[in-house]
Amino acid sequence: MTRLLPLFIALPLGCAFLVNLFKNKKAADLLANLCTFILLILSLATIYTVKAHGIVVYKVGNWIPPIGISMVVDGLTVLLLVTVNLISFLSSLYSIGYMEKYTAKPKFYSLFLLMLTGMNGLIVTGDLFNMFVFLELAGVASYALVAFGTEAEELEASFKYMILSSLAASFVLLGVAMLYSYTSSLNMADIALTLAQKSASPNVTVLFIAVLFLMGFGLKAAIVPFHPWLPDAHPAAPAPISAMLSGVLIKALGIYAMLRVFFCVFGASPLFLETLCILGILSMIVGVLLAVGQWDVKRLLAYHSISQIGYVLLGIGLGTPLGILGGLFHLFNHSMFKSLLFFNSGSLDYAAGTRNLKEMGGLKDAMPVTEKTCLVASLSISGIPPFNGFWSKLFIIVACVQAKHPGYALWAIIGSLLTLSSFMKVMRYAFYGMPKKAYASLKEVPSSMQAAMIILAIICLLGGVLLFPLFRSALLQPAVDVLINGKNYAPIVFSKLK
Amino acid sequence: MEYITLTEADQLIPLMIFMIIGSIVALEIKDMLSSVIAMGAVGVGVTISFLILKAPDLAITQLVVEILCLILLVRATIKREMYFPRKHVDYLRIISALVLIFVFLVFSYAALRGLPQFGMPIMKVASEYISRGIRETGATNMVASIILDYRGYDTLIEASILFTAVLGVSVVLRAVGRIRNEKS
Amino acid sequence: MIYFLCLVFFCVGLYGILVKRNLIKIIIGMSILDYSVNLFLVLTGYRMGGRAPIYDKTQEVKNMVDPIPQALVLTAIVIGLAVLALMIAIAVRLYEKYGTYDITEIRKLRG
Amino acid sequence: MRNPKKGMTLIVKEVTRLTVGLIFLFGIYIMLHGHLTPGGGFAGGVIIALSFIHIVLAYGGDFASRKMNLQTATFLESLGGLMFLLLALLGLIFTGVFFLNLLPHGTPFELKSAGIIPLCNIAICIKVGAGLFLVFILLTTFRPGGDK
Repeated sequence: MTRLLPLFIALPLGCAFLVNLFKNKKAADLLANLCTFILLILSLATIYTVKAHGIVVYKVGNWIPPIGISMVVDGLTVLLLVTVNLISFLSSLYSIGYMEKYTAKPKFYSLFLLMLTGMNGLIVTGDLFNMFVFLELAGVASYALVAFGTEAEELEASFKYMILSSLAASFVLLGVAMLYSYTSSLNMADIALTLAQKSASPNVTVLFIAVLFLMGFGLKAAIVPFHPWLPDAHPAAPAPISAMLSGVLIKALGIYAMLRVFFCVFGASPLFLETLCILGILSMIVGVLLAVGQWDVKRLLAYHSISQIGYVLLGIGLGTPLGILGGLFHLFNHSMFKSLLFFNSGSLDYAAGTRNLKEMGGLKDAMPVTEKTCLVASLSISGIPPFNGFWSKLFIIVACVQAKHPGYALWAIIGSLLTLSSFMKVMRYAFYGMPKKAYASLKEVPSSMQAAMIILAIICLLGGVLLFPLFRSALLQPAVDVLINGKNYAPIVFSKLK
Repeated sequence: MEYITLTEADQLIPLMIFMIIGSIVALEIKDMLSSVIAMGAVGVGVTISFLILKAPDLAITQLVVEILCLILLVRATIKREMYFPRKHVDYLRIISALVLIFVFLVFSYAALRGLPQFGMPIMKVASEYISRGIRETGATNMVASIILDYRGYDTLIEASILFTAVLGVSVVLRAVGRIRNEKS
Repeated sequence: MIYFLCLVFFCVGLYGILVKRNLIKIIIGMSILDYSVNLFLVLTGYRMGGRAPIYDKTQEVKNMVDPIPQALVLTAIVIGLAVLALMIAIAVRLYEKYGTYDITEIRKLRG
Repeated sequence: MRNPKKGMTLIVKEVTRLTVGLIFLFGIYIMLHGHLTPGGGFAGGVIIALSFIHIVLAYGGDFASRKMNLQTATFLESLGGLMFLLLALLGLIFTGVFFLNLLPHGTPFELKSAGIIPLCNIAICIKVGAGLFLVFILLTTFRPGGDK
């Protein structure tokens, strides 16, 4: 398995180069889906590898890490890998039907796979500059994908996204440059050791670098003061890409990179955790308040992404094992239900030709699959008991109370209620109510799109299973351990090299 | 005969000031073509500073990239309407940007003092490259041995980014984006 | 001092991005930002009285400058070029749709 | 050449004819000696792309697109990318190490040395040259689609 680790990057990259040469749409469908399916299997296999061998370090080019680049797979990496590859497989499945509406399908798949390469590479890498390069790869591919429809609004959203996102990348690069000057190394484990030796108390230089990273990754994750690009960019993209962007891209590029750098390299200081909590609550409330007034389905969903990211940050910012468990589990769950919701909105757009809730109505009979899956996802995102969203929110709220922050818990509950109200609006206007005459002849969407939605709905329904001890020890608990014992990251990596 | 030797810092500071002024000109000047050309001057300034800093690889690359950027930017600006009606200037935006920049600079001034002094890098990893590089990779150009051997993985991804961007350009500039079926 | 000037250079680019309303000016600001970060990286790797990191047949080379930042900057220059090309393409396409590069005229979406 | 109305004046065309070959050769030199002297695949690729762009600027778009059309450029670009990836994968296939420099290193200071580094340079050069030329051609030949 260790030898197969480079395939996470090499396979999608090679397929992306190949797909671009294809003229035939069917062949492109087949190759892209095969590629994402193999990656899904590989990512599931990493669960067992990490369980059996602990943390895995792979030396690229056989150079010992401070000299060469390393890939590091630990619990957190595995959680993200599984999430990203699961969503990407389902998105590519969904694209078979959905992308028939656009031209240049092979190019779409090529860009899709390049974005996937960027995310996989960023998650797996153990080198700071390498992380920046993958950040840009995923970023550049997503700018092009947001503008894929070449309508005026899409181009505008893409330009705005591109400017803010490149700014974020510049901040990250400046941070890497200063950190290199300060520690003379680029390997994350090595930097962590050097920083720990240099000084116990954080000085101005380290603080400044930390702020640069926080701004860079915060822009990528669309945390509230840095959010203005998200509600434009995510709705503008084609539906499978919206699902990827909201479901995994902001998490891999923003949250994961931030957690990795702050917990494993700088060491999580109380100041940082406090900042995370406050940013989390701000995102949670502002996002949901902005969402309530929206009538465009995809825009509404995009605002909810900001709000749900707030929950993840709040959970992790508490710093307690329970809070981190809740935060990471919510990260996984949010990927599932938000992707499902974007698939639903894509299906509505595909069938009814509009994204405006006021123009829809009574689609329940015409589109039973979309209606049922949308109901599951809506209940899940609002935190209604049997679904996965409930468990993670419950954990976060309980952790807030345990950590003696009942105020935070109150805000989380308020946010959840507002979410529920806004999704009741979606269900009411889109599916129930008076059927409109214009939509009398509507048909359900193609089967590949239905399949993707049904699989995600089942995951949402059974998501709580992951909390059973057997599954929890495989997927969630190792990830939590990585964050709690962030200081041990460097010693473990170096012990594996010996 | 005595020569007055200028240290690199002495050469760089005027050059930096030239670049800062050049970039302000590039941003503030009204005529678009002049603005693009001012940016070209800044790029040449960067090239010269790379030469002073003993980075010939970068100087070559920066120069050719600069030429290409200029050609692309001139293509984008030429023959296009550049008339901007004078609207009210958004003072709030300018002031908030300036305040942000001021805070950033003050903070960074304090932070920069913690870094090693200019001209004295720590070179923990780099000295290993220099002492072993020629034996281990066989390349005499250390930069080439780093970008293509020690850190070749980065370069692979970097090349893919360029590929992505080219693909993105061809996607964005395609004539028809969506297939519409006009049924309704 | 030199580092600080380099960051002033960075801030000029930042100012361009935040304040300007012409798409091309924003693109220029973005590339100024790239230049300054690249320059900063190379500055951190410079060694007093150093030599270029290339071995020579005729003489023994001591006191080379740090080659790593140069390798990183080479990568960063390419990335900057790639992003710039994509930005110009989108700006040109936007011009075709709206007939202007003014960002205040291009405002269908609200923030 | 055939259509004197296209492109720039005669003087420019004649000078271009003389210099383009030199620029192209210089690009190839830079690329091949990337591991010995400053330069490398990327700079070489950009110079080669510039030499083609030079022709387009002097003679107008139609002339160059006859010589090197979009399909070829796209194909070359993907080919360069695949070549580079394949060089990286060679190590994985034969020894199980991604990106291993497994060819003999040879004697330093000679053109044929440093294992896979020159080969990587060639792959990058093909890819960059084709890609940047493609960008330029796309931007030049882009005509507004009509709907405003």
